[in-house]
Amino acid sequence: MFRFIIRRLLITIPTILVVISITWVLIKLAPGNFYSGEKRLPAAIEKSIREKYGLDKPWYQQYGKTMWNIVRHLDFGTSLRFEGQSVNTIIRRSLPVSAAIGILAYLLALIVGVTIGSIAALKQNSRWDYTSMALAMLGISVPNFVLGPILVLIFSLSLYWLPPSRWGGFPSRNLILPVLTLSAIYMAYIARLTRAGMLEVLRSDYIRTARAKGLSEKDVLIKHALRGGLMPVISYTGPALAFLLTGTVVVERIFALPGLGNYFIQASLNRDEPLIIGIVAFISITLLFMNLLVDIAYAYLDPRVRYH
Amino acid sequence: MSRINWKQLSALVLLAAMACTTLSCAVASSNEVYFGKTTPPARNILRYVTGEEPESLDPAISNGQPESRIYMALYDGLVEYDPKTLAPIPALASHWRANDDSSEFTFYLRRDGRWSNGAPIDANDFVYSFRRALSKQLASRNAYMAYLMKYAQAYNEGAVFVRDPSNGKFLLAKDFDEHLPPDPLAGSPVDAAKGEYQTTAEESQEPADSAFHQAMHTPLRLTLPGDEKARTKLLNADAKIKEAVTGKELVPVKGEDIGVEAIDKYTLRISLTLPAPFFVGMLAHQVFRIVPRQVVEKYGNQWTQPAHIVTCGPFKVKTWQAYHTLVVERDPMYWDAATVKLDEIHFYPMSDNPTIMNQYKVGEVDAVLNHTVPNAWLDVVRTKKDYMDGAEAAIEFIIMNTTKPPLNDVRVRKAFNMAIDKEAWATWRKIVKPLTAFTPSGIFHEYPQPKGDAFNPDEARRLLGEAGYPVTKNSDGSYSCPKFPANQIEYIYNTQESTKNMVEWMQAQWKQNLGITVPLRNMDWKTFLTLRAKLDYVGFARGSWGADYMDPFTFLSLFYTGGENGSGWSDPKYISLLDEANRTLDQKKRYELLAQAEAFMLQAQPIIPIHTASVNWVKKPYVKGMYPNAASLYPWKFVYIERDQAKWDVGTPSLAGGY
Amino acid sequence: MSANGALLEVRNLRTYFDTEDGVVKAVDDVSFQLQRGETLGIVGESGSGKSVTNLSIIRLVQEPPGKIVSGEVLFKGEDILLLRPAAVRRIRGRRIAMIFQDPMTSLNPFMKISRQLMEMTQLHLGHTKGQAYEHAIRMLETVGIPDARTRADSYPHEFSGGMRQRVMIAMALSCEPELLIADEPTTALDVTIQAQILELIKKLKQETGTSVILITHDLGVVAGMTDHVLVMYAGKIFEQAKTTELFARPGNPYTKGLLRSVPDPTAEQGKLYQIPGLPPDVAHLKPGCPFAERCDRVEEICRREFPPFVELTTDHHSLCHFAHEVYGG
Amino acid sequence: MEPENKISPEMAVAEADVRSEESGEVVRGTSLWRDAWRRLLKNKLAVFGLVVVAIVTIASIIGPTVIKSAFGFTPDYIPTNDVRLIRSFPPFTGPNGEFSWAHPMGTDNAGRDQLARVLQGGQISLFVGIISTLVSLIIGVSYGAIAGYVGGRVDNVMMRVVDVLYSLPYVIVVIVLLSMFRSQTPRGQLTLLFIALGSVSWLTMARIVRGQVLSLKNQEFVLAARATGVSGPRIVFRHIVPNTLGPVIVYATLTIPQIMLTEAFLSFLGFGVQAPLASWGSLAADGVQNIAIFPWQLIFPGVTMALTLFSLNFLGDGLRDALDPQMRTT
Amino acid sequence: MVAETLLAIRDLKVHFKLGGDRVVKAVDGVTIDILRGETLGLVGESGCGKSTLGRAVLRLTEPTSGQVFYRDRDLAHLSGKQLREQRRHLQIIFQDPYASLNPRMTVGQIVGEPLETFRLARGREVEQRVQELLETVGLSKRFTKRYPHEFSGGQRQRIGIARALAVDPDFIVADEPISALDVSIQAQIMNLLEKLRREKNLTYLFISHDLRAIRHVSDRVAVMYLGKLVEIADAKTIYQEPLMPYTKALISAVPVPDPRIEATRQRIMLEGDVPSPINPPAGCPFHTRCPYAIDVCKEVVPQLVEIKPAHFAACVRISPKMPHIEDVPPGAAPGLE
Repeated sequence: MFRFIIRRLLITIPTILVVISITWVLIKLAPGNFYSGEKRLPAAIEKSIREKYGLDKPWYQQYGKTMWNIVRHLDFGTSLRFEGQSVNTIIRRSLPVSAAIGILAYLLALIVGVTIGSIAALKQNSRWDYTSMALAMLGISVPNFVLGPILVLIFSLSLYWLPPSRWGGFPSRNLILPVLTLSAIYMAYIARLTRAGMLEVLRSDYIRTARAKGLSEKDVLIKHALRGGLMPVISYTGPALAFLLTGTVVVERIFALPGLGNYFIQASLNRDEPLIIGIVAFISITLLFMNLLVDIAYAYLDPRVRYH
Repeated sequence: MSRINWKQLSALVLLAAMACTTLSCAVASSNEVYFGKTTPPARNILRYVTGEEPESLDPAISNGQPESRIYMALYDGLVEYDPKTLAPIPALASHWRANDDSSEFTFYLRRDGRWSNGAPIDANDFVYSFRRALSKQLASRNAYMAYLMKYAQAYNEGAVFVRDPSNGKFLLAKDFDEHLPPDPLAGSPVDAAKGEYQTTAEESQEPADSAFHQAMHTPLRLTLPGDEKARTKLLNADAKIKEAVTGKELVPVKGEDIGVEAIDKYTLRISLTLPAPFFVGMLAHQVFRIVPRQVVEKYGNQWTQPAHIVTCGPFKVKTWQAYHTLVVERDPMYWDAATVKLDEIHFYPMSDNPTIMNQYKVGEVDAVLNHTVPNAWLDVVRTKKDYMDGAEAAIEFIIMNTTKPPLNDVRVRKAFNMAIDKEAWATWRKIVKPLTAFTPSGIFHEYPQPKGDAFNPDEARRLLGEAGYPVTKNSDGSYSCPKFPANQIEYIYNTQESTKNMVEWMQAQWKQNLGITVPLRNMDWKTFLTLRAKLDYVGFARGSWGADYMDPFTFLSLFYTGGENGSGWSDPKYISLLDEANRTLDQKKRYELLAQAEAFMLQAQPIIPIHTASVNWVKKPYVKGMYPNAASLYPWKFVYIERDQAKWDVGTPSLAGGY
Repeated sequence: MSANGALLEVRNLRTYFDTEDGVVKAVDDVSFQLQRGETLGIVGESGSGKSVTNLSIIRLVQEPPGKIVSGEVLFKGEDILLLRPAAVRRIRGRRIAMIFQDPMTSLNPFMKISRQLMEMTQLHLGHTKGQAYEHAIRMLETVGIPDARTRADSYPHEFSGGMRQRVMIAMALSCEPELLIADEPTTALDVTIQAQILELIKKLKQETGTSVILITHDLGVVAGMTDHVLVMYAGKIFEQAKTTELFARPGNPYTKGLLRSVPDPTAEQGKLYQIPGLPPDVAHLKPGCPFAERCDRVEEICRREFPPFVELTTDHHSLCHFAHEVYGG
Repeated sequence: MEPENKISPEMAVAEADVRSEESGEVVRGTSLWRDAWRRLLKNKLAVFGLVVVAIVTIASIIGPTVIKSAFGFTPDYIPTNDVRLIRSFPPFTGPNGEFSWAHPMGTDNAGRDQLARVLQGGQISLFVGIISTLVSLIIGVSYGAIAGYVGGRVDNVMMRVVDVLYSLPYVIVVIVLLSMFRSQTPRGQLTLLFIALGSVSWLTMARIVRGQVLSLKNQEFVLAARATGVSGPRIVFRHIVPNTLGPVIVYATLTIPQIMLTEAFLSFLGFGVQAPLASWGSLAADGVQNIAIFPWQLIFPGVTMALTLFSLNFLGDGLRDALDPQMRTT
Repeated sequence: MVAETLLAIRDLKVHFKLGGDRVVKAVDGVTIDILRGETLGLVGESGCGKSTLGRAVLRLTEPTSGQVFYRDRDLAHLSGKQLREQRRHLQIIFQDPYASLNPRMTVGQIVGEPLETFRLARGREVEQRVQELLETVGLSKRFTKRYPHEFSGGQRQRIGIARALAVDPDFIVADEPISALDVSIQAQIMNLLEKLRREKNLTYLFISHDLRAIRHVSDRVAVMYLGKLVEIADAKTIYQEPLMPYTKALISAVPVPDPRIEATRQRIMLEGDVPSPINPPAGCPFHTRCPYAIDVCKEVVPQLVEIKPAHFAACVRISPKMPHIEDVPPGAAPGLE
């Protein structure tokens, strides 16, 4: 297990460097600069700016410097758009926001999704099953940029119960709507995955054994079926959580949250090279790390995998 | 297998839809005087939405509007904008004098100016800040705003003087350039200008006539590019200069050469290259606001971090949470602290208009930035008493690529211009004024704005025919122009809801009046800017511009280029007309010359004017001291929360009268 | 207690499955009884209804699509089919225990062996954790798991197939049930392991006096293990007899064919007898004898009329129009 | 002797079946597809989905033409000659607030008929969804199948590539793609959009297929194919890939909504379909802006889109069940 | 009668690398000749490597070392293309009638594919040939358009056989072809295979764990244990007079469908399970369970020795002079002398 983790971590490093390199190339290929504006800058000022940020150097020097700083010092440099703000600081500042929303949304999705999915599986082909699956599909079919504003319309603009947007710290009432909006689709996916996983497990021989033992349906479900039935959800958790943690652009935008996703989309549109690279690197590290974590969790939860 | 009654499902969907309908109708039909809640905040705080996240708190760095509003809270300059008219009003300079032709200004600073750390402000702070803003190392995107100051551009560009080592004399510009406008300061040497200033009693001591001042009044020196490659190229192109430069010494232009001088602690003199009557008006711009030398030098680019920052405006930084809130609080050190009424301002960076409006409606913010009310909401919001609109010093237009067919033919350009019914457009857009010229209507009152071609579809079709693209009328009354290569042109614009409505509208007009469907193409802002700047498009591109300062030249200067304006159009005649206007001291005459230039440009039609924009935002009635002025800039010290409901603003506050 | 003192009496049991193809009569009018201490073999090919019969006895048929349509399952005179679910659960595992075919999948892969065993006694005998653990170890030792104490905390996948089946047996016998239903307990195992497991069941049965229902398709297993045999085909009991009697004088053509089609390693080899054709589609049974299509002594009446359940001796019945002829010939 | 007795016992099976076939007593589907179709029709939800998708598709295709001939306006018709008409009218409302059949879904901000726009949006959305899903299907299935089948180091490298692509900044990829390959025509733009969307959505598909292939490639029928000398590519695409159909279909039906949503998000950023064309996503994104004032601008495209995706999901689930050959064995 | 050797397997090894240093020696040095026209039964318990051996012979699993000679060509070292050519002559039938047929292909496609691969037929010929093949294995020729799921296990197995026969092979590996079938169907398939062998002069390697079936179909039987062959003899001999203790136990464990015999039969009960092939015991692989094991067995790897004419066994405790282990004095290992 330990060797497995080490090996995976070692593979992760070149992967991330490749991601960073491709991102770097993409940014160089994308038209426009962080400083371009409606009125074209005088050539001399443009030149000064390029000199100031080292953009006048040959590409290999720029690339080399970027990579060296990252490899050597884990330093992604300073944002171009936000003068004097280091990328590391920006990530450190915005991550908690995205993480709070993301983790809460995922927890909510997990609790509701697993409950709905289990009920649907237990009462397969009943009214319960159809209703919950219809709800789940609704969750998948309604885009979050529609769901969010509808929730805002109902709970903020009509009922004046909850603030319509903005970050209010943790915990606060401001979290409720974005978390609901964000979790809807994950809830739906988890419900479906749980249902499918549970159905498969419920058909398995060992559940029959558990019933033959005389266990009640509740015990059969909780003690015997749930663990196996949740395995698909576990493997889904890795990428889902990574994306949730690192922010979802739409929700952060609708609710004006100072999260990583918001930064990322703005950085992309602003061609803020160090910031883009920093966030991309962070996202890919998180993604790969989460996947590793899920594999470890998988191994922990499934003894059959653990000893391989 | 399925025993579900799928009627239940459809019922579910319908129910959801109906719930939405009812709720939203309930919201829309609310019959209130104001848009949303009008409970004033508990504390004496203004919560204002600034737009995009500020790039930096350093006033020299950013050229954005959101930042400029924040800088107005944090930094003072020599002058401040009048909250209604935007004319310069005294700030750190209590008063000022100009010489006869408005090419040299002397500012008398107030003696009680202080930094937020208590240090006094004096003239040297200005000298330092101006030099810093213009330095190549800072690479400020605003530096061009200060180019009027003598040698400022040369310094900013890293140029060099040419000095004869034998006699120490500098080569002069006039010897090498016949078209050079006359040098106003050199024409009035200091010796001959005794009594240049009418000193008041307070300033009884005549400021010493320094060597620097003398130097400012010597003829303009020749400057050459500091970059060797560029210089060699230039020298090779001009044998005369090359010969003159040979054997001479190249002296880099230094910050000390810029035409700004601290005569004494509280007197500042600024010398310009050209006469510029509007110069004082420009001085309220962020690039002229001052920064604290000690702090900047100590912390480098980290000096704006909340832990280090020292400011000089009515407010100082309290906390700063990026993409969330910048809290500024009243600065007791501020010289005019007595006027400041708010305890704090919370600047919220938000950019999604409906989100902002929602926030406003529920009363979580008190005022929002310009252009926030979505077009479709106007029907509802415009009837409310907290809706602000007014003339704006900004225009919307279409740029055409004049270098590529078919739009390299002026007849075609004119035809497309005449095919748009701008009156109808303005009626639909509700809050804008139709425009046929390149300067906004109703902003520069004495300016004899020329008129461009009016809506004339018949003439448009005739012109197109003349250019070789005959327009034929179909049996159903519509038109078609089969020869026109509509598929090879495009109309590029950046992604924005209101812009999308506009380009669709224009497309419909052209289709209706010319029978030509121009493909639309939207793209992200930076891509759009790049394509337009590189003329990497065929056809039309969106254009818009808001005034940097209150003079028509801020608009006309967009084409004061060698063609790097998105259209590829440039004409020496236009440039010389503008030059001549800027040399002219008489304001009326100057305006006439500017108008001539504008008319000349409109004849060439590199652009299609669309409208003069309008200020368009909302503020709660209890927010007083904010006015819908032409640039949506607010000197925050005049803003306050009025708790007496009787004194609330009911409707747009008047821009006339005092404040 | 039922009148004749049988431990289990099944009367006219019918279990049907509702499938896309129609109603599958998996168990159709099955009756038999099991005496205390006896071993009953149920033989049949796949789809003959032997497993469903036994799942029906402890009401473990998945519902839907399955449904016990009618019948009685008298366990010591009490009809299990009429009990409340909680009461059935008290019988399951406690008084009637089951072992399933595939030991690889019948144990919960996520749970330690010890916990799976402890669950039984904690649930039914009210054991404390400690008691249950000790009991589990004892049971594992009983079924011949070496190093039971150290291996009890392993997970099922760490055990071989034979060991897992031993665990299953240990689990089934934990509460000393009165009836053990072993559903193809050795099919997935190798011969040498099969021999071990069968020997173990025999031994434990002798020690505890538990009655056993042994479901299998292997006539060899039945021959060695059982006192009575039921032969099932297409959801019906085709023949029932004492084991020795059945092998010596089968009274049904199907049984006869089945016996002849198994190669006997001890006998001289010739061409193997084969029952032609395929087992019938239970969802679409034609009138008449379900075996008629494959039967080598089929006559007109077989295709037309459903055969009677003929009593050959008091202990020997056969579902055939010509039972006597087959029995005699 | 009866003629049956002449048949050798080996042939008896065949004979029995032939007999039953001739007597017409055993009715069995002759093809997997027909069988699947039959079972699909038994699934009410799937049929509901199928009907809705069919109705929406047909309406989208012919709707705009019908409206044009009935009322004379097209989805992009802005009545610029009468500014009074350039307003967002509620459903069934005429210019003076009277009842009118002209705009059953009302009009948008520019006075364009919403019904026509929703239908035309349907053309685009369904087209974008289906074509991009196909693109992602083709790339993802081939890639995943090859990685899974070849295995070993190749698999490792190919999966690392997927990891890398997963982490790439999607927005920037699209910006670069769309700016490097420009096209003036709306159709060219649309094609680019398909490529952009498809090329980023195949990753998960590739992973799913790879997983499936890994478990399938040691199945006996694959060994059998190898044993009969079938070449590698043929084994992959003829034997293995068709058997990944179940999960692939389910994921594909989940991909369609995702792609439609991504397209809407791209429109939201300015990379989507070009105005005045619209997709459901862009219509909904526009409508959301005015939800509090002109709710019909969101409700009609939103509900149509949700209903269609809803139905597609049911259809996908139904297809999966219907096409799963194992469902047959009881 | 000296029969011709069709397939000569020489010291064939198949080792699978697991993670780390662990190696599964699934097949560990197997040498045997398969004679033309015979059915060689290969019997052993699960995990003994018999299926791997069958697949390695056809190179469906890559052998680690060793040779497989067919018509003087070493199959184990042929290139991909040459190997595919040879596949014409060597075929396989699988255990699981559900997993061995591609559920997405029709019977016609399944059976016709080898014909097309080897260009043995074209166009309508394929169809015709497929129909012939189906009839050969006792299926209706009308079945060509049907899919595997429409068939029962026995019918599917017939389809599998038809596919193997399509290329007209010399040699077929029958890998547990009857294990998954019902009792009544097993007999049908065994009879069919026997009939085909007679008619088409086929040679079988018949792999099974079912000793009764092996006994019935085989001419010779090879017993495998933990990757090694431990006994080879003709079918009748091996049942009546097994020499190797493992074979004895194996045969005694088979239940006999006769209650009278069962009631009286003495069984040799083996202790425990087959050891894991990952770390097989040193010396004789069977020593851990062998009732006759002595210390020598833990060290010496016994070789297959012709104990009796045409009867090979691998046990150090017996020798041609002392073939019956019961007669060997305790502690003696005559095989070593």
